[in-house]
Amino acid sequence: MSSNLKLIWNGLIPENPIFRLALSMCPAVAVTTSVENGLMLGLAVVFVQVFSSCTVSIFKSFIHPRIRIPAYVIVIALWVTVIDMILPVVSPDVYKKVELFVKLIVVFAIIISRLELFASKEPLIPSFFDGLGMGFGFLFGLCLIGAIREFFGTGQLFGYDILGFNPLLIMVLPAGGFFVIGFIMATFNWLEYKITGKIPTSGGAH
Amino acid sequence: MAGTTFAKGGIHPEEHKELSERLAIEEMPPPSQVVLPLSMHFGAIAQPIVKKKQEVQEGEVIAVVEKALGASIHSSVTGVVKAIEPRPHPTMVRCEAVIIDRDPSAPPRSYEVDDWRKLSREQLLARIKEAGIVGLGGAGFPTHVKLSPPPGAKVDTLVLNGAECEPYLTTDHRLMLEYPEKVVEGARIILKVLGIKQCVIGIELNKADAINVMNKAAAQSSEKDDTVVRVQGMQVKYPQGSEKQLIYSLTKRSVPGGGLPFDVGVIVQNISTTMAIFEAVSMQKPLYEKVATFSGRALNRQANLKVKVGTLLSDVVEYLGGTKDLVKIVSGGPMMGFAVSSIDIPVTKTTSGVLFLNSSETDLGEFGPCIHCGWCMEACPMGLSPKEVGLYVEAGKGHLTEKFGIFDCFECGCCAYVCPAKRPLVQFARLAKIAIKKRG
Amino acid sequence: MKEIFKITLSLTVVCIVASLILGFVYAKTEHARKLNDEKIEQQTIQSLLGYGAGAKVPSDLKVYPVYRYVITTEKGETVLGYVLPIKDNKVVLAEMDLSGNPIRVTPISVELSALSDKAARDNAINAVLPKGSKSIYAQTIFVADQGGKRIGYVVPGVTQGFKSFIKLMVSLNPDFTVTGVAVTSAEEDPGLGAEIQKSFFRNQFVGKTIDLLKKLTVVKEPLPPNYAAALDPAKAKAKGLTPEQVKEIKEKHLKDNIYALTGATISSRAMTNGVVNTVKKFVYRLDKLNEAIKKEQLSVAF
Amino acid sequence: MKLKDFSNVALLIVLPILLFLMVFPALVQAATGSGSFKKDTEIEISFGAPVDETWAKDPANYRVFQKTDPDIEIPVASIALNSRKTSAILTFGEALNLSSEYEVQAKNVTSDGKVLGNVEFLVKKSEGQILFTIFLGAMLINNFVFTKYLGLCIFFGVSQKKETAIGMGITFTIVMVLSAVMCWALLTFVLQPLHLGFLQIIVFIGTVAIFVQAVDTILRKVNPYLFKKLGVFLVLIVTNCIILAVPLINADSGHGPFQSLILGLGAGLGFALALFLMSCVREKLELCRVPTVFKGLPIAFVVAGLFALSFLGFSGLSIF
Amino acid sequence: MIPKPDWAVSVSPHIRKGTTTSQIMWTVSATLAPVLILSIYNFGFRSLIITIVSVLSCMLVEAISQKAMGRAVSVKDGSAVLTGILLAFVIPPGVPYYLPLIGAVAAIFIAKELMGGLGYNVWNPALVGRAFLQASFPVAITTAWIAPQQLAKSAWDVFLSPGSADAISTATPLSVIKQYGITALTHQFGGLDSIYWNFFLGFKPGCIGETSALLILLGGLYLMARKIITWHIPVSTLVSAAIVAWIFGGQTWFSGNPLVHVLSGGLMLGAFYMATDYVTSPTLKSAQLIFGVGVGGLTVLIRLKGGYPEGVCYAILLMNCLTPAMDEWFKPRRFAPPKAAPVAAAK
Repeated sequence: MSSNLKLIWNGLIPENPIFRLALSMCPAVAVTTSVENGLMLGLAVVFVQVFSSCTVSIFKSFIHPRIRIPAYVIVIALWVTVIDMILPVVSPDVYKKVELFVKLIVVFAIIISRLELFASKEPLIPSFFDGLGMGFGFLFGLCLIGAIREFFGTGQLFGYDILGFNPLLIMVLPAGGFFVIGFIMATFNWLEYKITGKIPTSGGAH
Repeated sequence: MAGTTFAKGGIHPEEHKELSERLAIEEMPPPSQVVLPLSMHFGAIAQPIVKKKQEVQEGEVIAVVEKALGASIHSSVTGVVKAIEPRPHPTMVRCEAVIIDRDPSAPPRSYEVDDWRKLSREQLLARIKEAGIVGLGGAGFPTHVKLSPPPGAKVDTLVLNGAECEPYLTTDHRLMLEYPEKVVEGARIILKVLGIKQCVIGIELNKADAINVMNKAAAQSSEKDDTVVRVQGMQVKYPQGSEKQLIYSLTKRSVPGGGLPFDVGVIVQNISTTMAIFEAVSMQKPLYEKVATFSGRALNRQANLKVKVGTLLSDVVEYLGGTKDLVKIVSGGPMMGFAVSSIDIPVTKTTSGVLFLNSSETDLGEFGPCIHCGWCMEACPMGLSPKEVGLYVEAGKGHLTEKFGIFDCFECGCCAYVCPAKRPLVQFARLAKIAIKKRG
Repeated sequence: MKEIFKITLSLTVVCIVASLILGFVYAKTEHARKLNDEKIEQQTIQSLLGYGAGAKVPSDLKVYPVYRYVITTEKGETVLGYVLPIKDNKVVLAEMDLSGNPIRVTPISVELSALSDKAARDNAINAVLPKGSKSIYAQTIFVADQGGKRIGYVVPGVTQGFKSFIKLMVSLNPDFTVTGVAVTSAEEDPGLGAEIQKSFFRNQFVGKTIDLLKKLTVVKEPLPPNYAAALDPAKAKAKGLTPEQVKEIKEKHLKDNIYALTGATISSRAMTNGVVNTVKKFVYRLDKLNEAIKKEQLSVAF
Repeated sequence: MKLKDFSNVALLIVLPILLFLMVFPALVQAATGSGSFKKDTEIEISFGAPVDETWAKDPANYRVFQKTDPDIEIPVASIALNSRKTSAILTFGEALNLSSEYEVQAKNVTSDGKVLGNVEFLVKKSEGQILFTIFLGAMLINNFVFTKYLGLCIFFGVSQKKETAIGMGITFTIVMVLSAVMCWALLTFVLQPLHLGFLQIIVFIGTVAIFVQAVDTILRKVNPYLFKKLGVFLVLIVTNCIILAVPLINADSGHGPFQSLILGLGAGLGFALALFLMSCVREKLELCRVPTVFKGLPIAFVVAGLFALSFLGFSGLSIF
Repeated sequence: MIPKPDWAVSVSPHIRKGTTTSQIMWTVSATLAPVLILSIYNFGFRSLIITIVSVLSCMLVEAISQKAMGRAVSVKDGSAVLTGILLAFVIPPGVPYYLPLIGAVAAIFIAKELMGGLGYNVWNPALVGRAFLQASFPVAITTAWIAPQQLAKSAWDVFLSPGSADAISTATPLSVIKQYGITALTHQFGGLDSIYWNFFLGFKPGCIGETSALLILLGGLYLMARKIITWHIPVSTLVSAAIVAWIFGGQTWFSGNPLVHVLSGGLMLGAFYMATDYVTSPTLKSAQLIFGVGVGGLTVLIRLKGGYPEGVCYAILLMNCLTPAMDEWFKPRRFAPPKAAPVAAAK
């Protein structure tokens, strides 16, 4: 497996930003009442993460270390504003539902932490793939939660009626979102325990 | 007469005193062999000064504590030292003990009474020390030390503990009934030693006869000097006899946590100790006999026995006609006493009673999770939170319990008594203390 | 010193580059975004008029907005002002007093399409009003015109729902019979009041004439199952109901009151009141407006 | 770290704000002196002097309409006069829209048989009521953590210990209130006049970052002791969604300076409350026999879910 | 010498008070039996079946989750049974039979066993179950009421034909108040006197176990006499609810009808059986008073101003949120604590 693919895989499962690193969980509960919302915000995050990673990687020698955090914030805010302008043109309906959180991507800890930990040290290509991996990991997390909540909450998937009734409406409410994430995290822990035999310690949140 | 009581908490366990409270003190014939452990109480382990096969007299000193805090041990029979070897011990599992085979032909030693009022304070103290007297209520703190408070302390009151709030136990009750004069005289000796004038004897109201008798005795002897001995009835409530609770109940003074009674001008003595002091001072009789309650429904015959220190429980049981359905032996009261694993242990100076409990009297079930009913917090006389301590200890965080004031806990057992989940809260408290001390 | 200069420079460059990119993207997307907003509104109106998803909108169908303003004149009187599109793509401001008597008509020099932006419209109106008078925007209604004939109206309304306001739109045909109801925003309880957005509830209003509406109430009886199926196109299809059957069932229940949503009577009643009040107010005003147009002999576009 | 330090800081900052909150509605009320909503079908108006009962009880003397619907009169169903005859409650047959403005016109107001003239009353929710609604909404009803899911990272990150939770809560509330007002000022005086609304995000996050940096620097110099207590949290605050969400919401709903401040305060206190409650539960959870796979964050999420379930009780709560 | 027996060597104290956890649970459950019987009389055998389903599923869920988590199975201690009964008692009698099963999963698994089992939960399990159902099946929970037979038929008919699911579905007094105001109550349930009387006896539509103030009161008094609960929480809850209802419940201030609020809905059941849950209420009496005031006040606040006709469930859950904090704030007053503060061990 090439190292680039490994970077993507790494972001997808072993260091999944939501379930393993426990970073940027606000949107994980907030927008995941349906797969579509999760997908849209996930794509936005992929976009911002990839572009910010690349930007920072390219200009890393130019950015003075003492101002790196403000510089990163500006870079991220730049790409967030860009996607915030593009999304409503592409998909106005969904944008309405995830609008606030698209703007809030600026403060998603996952993005700035990848810039700090990876992109500021590595060359362009790996940074690109790392950004892609983290972005997809985020996307995957959002879609998984979204799918579970949409299916159990409304009996639908991607807006298509599957069951024809609402099995457990609570799933689309705030409480249900918290429960679902808690249970998915526990499942991840359990899988790790089954595979590695080690008792897992869930990551600290920031 | 409404009795006084302590500030908060407390419980009303079933008394079970009816088993033995009407039985007069009975002298048990000396056993053929006594086992005198070298550690009987608080303080250093005594060093034997006798050798194997050496002949000893009743009342002869056989072991002493030279330098450290402690009290000497006297032989309780006349006979020959058979061995000095480790034997089962009530609290220490095994402990070095002097074993003496009694000489059946030797007559019991007799003592003369002389007037203690002639003696000086120092002479009185010396006699108490010679007799090896320790506090007979519980831990057994050497009495001569206790009666020499540090120079700074301003003691003004002697409190005699006649509460006997532990269920089953009737020793002090019987002593007060049968030897009221000895108790009151003992109190006056202590007053003289301390150089104070005032003594309060606290007695629970369930011992109305004892209150009567003691009142009379106190009144009768009052003309002999200018000291005041007063009897105060107290409500029937456990742990009325605990030092801090007793002091508050009788004087409304609170001993602060980590403090001692003389911080508030009080010295507390137990009824049995007071009587032993009287005997030691006016008869020069060392402490080698002990009145103890032998009770519990597993015993065929209950009794308040005067036994020689060092008598094995097995001999006592035999004397009292054996047991049936015995599930637990408790040395001391059922609330604070400790269960013993063997019947081959001796009666010591601090044994105030031994209970032989059958399955209906004690509960051996397993404990469950805390349901936060809060009954333990209501029962705790010190205002602590036993349930929290228990939860912390169970979670392996016993070292964090100091905030609950765990060192104020004197392990009275009220919390565990009321706990519906049968949690061993006293044990948790002990573990918590150990954990804190370990962390330093 | 050199270091600080370097830092400042690099941060400045970062900022300048960022603003340049942003400005560029903003310029590129701004127009598209506005168009999109309008498109959503257009779609709602079209679907209310019966041209929902998939249906082809006739080329001669035109939807004209009519903006209503409340104007306080320089003398302190309150009058109504309607921004009316007239023939040849021109716009006038028609003022009338509260009982509907026309006061004056002022032409506005801005094109109708430019008026959809509220700020631009306010400016245009204030420009033609005498000094000292104030105008407050009140409402926009839409008039649909096909081949020079009015074929319907779309009226927005608002009503106090269970939790917050329910914004709705009602479409009417020229006889003031309801042809459609849409909920544009609501925050009712999911699973309960939020069901007002479902077609089986909204479509209960369709077909009700103004006379029926005036006495319309809410009943707490369960919705008859076949009526429910007929009201929901997807369900009707699933149940295999032919369009004729659907029509028949709907006609049978036409005079029924509104069946309340189970467990959400308050939302149902709020919605019903909202629709009825919106229509009643609109009919009252349109009457006055039509009279005024006649009196002033305006050649309105619709 | 002692709770006392925190509470002192909290008192210094929060008390004036609360005082202001209490006094402000009264000021506003006194300044306008107009009618007010009693319930959704009632309006109360007060006259300067006692009025004649026969005049006051006649519905024909009143004209009530919604500000935007001056042509459509709302019929008055009944009128009740208070005992001193200085204020009247008008009852209507239909429910009023409490978030819009109404006008009540009373013609020929008669007092002691003398006609005093016409009076107009503007009826709308008082500023105090609006502020209170915003405050309660941000703090409890739509608690940012439990119903809007904002600030979760920090929420789960610093809710393990009560002391850190309280410290964070207080620091956050202070920064929140100040930055909300600052962002409002920037938006109103800089961005909107220059038509730079699209730069919102960059400007707001920049403001917050600079502000936090400034507080950090000042505190370090002026009060190193306090800095030691609060410094840790200051850095974290920049990555908290709420700090950015509140200015964005303020900008979106066109809040004024006071409304921005109150939303910031409500959001901050709501976050502090959530943090505090969560930390209490999590400290308790430390003693619980939680299944191994749920230890740590999973159970924290379940607990947050249970909190959210409880906070559902506030949904739909409207005091006014 | 007597042969050495295998003595029990356990820690002091060696005697215990008789009451045990399971005795408490079973006693509380037993006092609810009359309520259930009245419910069967009122709403038919449906309420019995729902209660049985609820109890059995709670026991089953508890057993399964304890097995899965490797704990000792302690179904017999009666806590799951009590939760099951209470869960059934706070849902309407007309709900589908699978509802209590789902509620049991939320109550026992999520609210109790995940947190560590009996004694460790922060929220009242039965109420979490109820809130979970309310959020998941809002229609069923808000509409599945059955009119008590007493209102519909003569008492004799009731004996002949125990109620069935198709009995008249109706609205509870509280939903009538919420929708039409308190005056509308008299249209549906007769004059105020008969309202008080019927509500007190328990002839009103409502959840299975909440209708009869009388039987709950009797049960509660029995529990107080047995010293299983104390007066603090029930009394402070009811009094504060009454006061808040009196102040804010009417057209003007201080004109509300406190009695209707106290007697309707689940306030009685909540005050005596839910809020008094040892595990989820504060331990100290002073804290309990505040807890009760909070429950009563929030209940009426939600009823009058909130989004639901009934507020007891959420009021108790909200106060449960505060319980850990209150347990921190309210510590028992120590007897003679050390004079000088001990040197902080934390250093």
